[in-house]
Amino acid sequence: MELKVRLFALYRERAGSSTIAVAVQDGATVADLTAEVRRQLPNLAPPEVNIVVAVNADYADPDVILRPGDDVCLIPPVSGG
Amino acid sequence: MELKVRLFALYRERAGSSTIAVAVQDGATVADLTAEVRRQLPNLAPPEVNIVVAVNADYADPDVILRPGDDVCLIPPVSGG
Amino acid sequence: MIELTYDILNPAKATDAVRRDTNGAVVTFLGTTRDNFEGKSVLTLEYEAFDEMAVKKLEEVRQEVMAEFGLEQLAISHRIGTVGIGEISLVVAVGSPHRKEGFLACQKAVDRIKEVVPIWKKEVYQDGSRWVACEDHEFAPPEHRHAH
Amino acid sequence: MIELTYDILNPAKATDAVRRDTNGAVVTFLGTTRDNFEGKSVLTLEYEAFDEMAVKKLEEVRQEVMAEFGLEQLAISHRIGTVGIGEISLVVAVGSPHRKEGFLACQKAVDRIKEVVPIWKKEVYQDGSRWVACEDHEFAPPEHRHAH
Repeated sequence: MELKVRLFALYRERAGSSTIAVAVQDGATVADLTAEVRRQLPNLAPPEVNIVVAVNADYADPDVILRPGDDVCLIPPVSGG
Repeated sequence: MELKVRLFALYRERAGSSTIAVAVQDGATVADLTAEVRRQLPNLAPPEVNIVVAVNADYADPDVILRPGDDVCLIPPVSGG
Repeated sequence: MIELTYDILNPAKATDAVRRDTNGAVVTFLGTTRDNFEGKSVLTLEYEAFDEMAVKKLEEVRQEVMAEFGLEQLAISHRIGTVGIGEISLVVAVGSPHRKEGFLACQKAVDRIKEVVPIWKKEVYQDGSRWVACEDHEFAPPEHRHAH
Repeated sequence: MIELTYDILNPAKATDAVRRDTNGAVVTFLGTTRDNFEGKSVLTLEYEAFDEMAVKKLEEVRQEVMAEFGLEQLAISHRIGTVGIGEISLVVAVGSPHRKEGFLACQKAVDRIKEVVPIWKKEVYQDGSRWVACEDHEFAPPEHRHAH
């Protein structure tokens, strides 16, 4: 399946786009997605930095299984306040 | 010497006056003054309550020696805020 | 900024006084008058101050707390006279580069104000009134505390 | 009350929302934008949010902190978009019967907002800009953090 992935702030600027299309197998997890994102955009985040993912506007653990139509967003380290 | 002693809040209401005249010996301390105040106004404060005194707008320890013309005030437990 | 006033307090006066472009945080405490005491309905409050000494002690608290936390902006406004229920009786505002010191300093300033500043609060009820004893130690047995 | 807005924040909106006649204390935190970062002069700041999730997380923080401290009044306003130096980016106001819980709850809410709410701050300098990493853990080595 192909997921539309939204990027914010630092990630949006590094990718040069606010959305990217990411293809993963059916039954893929959040961890599978971030691995694929790193292949597509090797400069998005250094290897030692965990890419945090939100699915349907909530933080998702790496083992969460993705479904077609999920709202998937990559969340750089937050700095509100 | 005779000192004019100012009373506030609870003490003012209990004494029925915002000032009282208190006669103490020359060289008298704050402790001597409060002892004399208790004789004049036995219902001002119960024996177990320490009567706090300010001399010239600052808290004064019991052993402070009073001088003629000192601004002496009795300070009931504070409750600002 | 130190203020002791019969007027209604505007918190923005204190917070604006402590805002600086070099600071990242302003922590503010508003003391507001409560409508009840141990279940008894309070109609209004009267604050009385030994004015000269109160202003002096407020400034001492201000200096003491700024020194303890290494801060330069602290403003205190205390209202006196008749204060209606739910109105603001005290504003303490602290400006600080970082928030942790701001919270600690604001709390310490409020604690010290309630301990050392000669201001007294009288709660007025339908059927009488009561001078409030300070929070931190019992003033006298109930028969004395409720003498009015 | 939760608010995420491009408009200038008015702290009174949050403090008025948490005042109650049954409460004695309102503790407020104002986050203001600083004019420098490690000696470098900041011209302005840009706040970006993942709006839907930010509002949801702000409400979660609000509920979590109210439950932890047994309180019923907590208001949060966060500004987004361009914020000038010295302007208010965050207001957290807590109403509580007693001040101790108010201070603890306000501080906890600010801490949690900075940890979990998807909002990002970009400092703009004369010669570039930088996305600020969160305070509590290093995001990446300097060469990555200063990539912009």
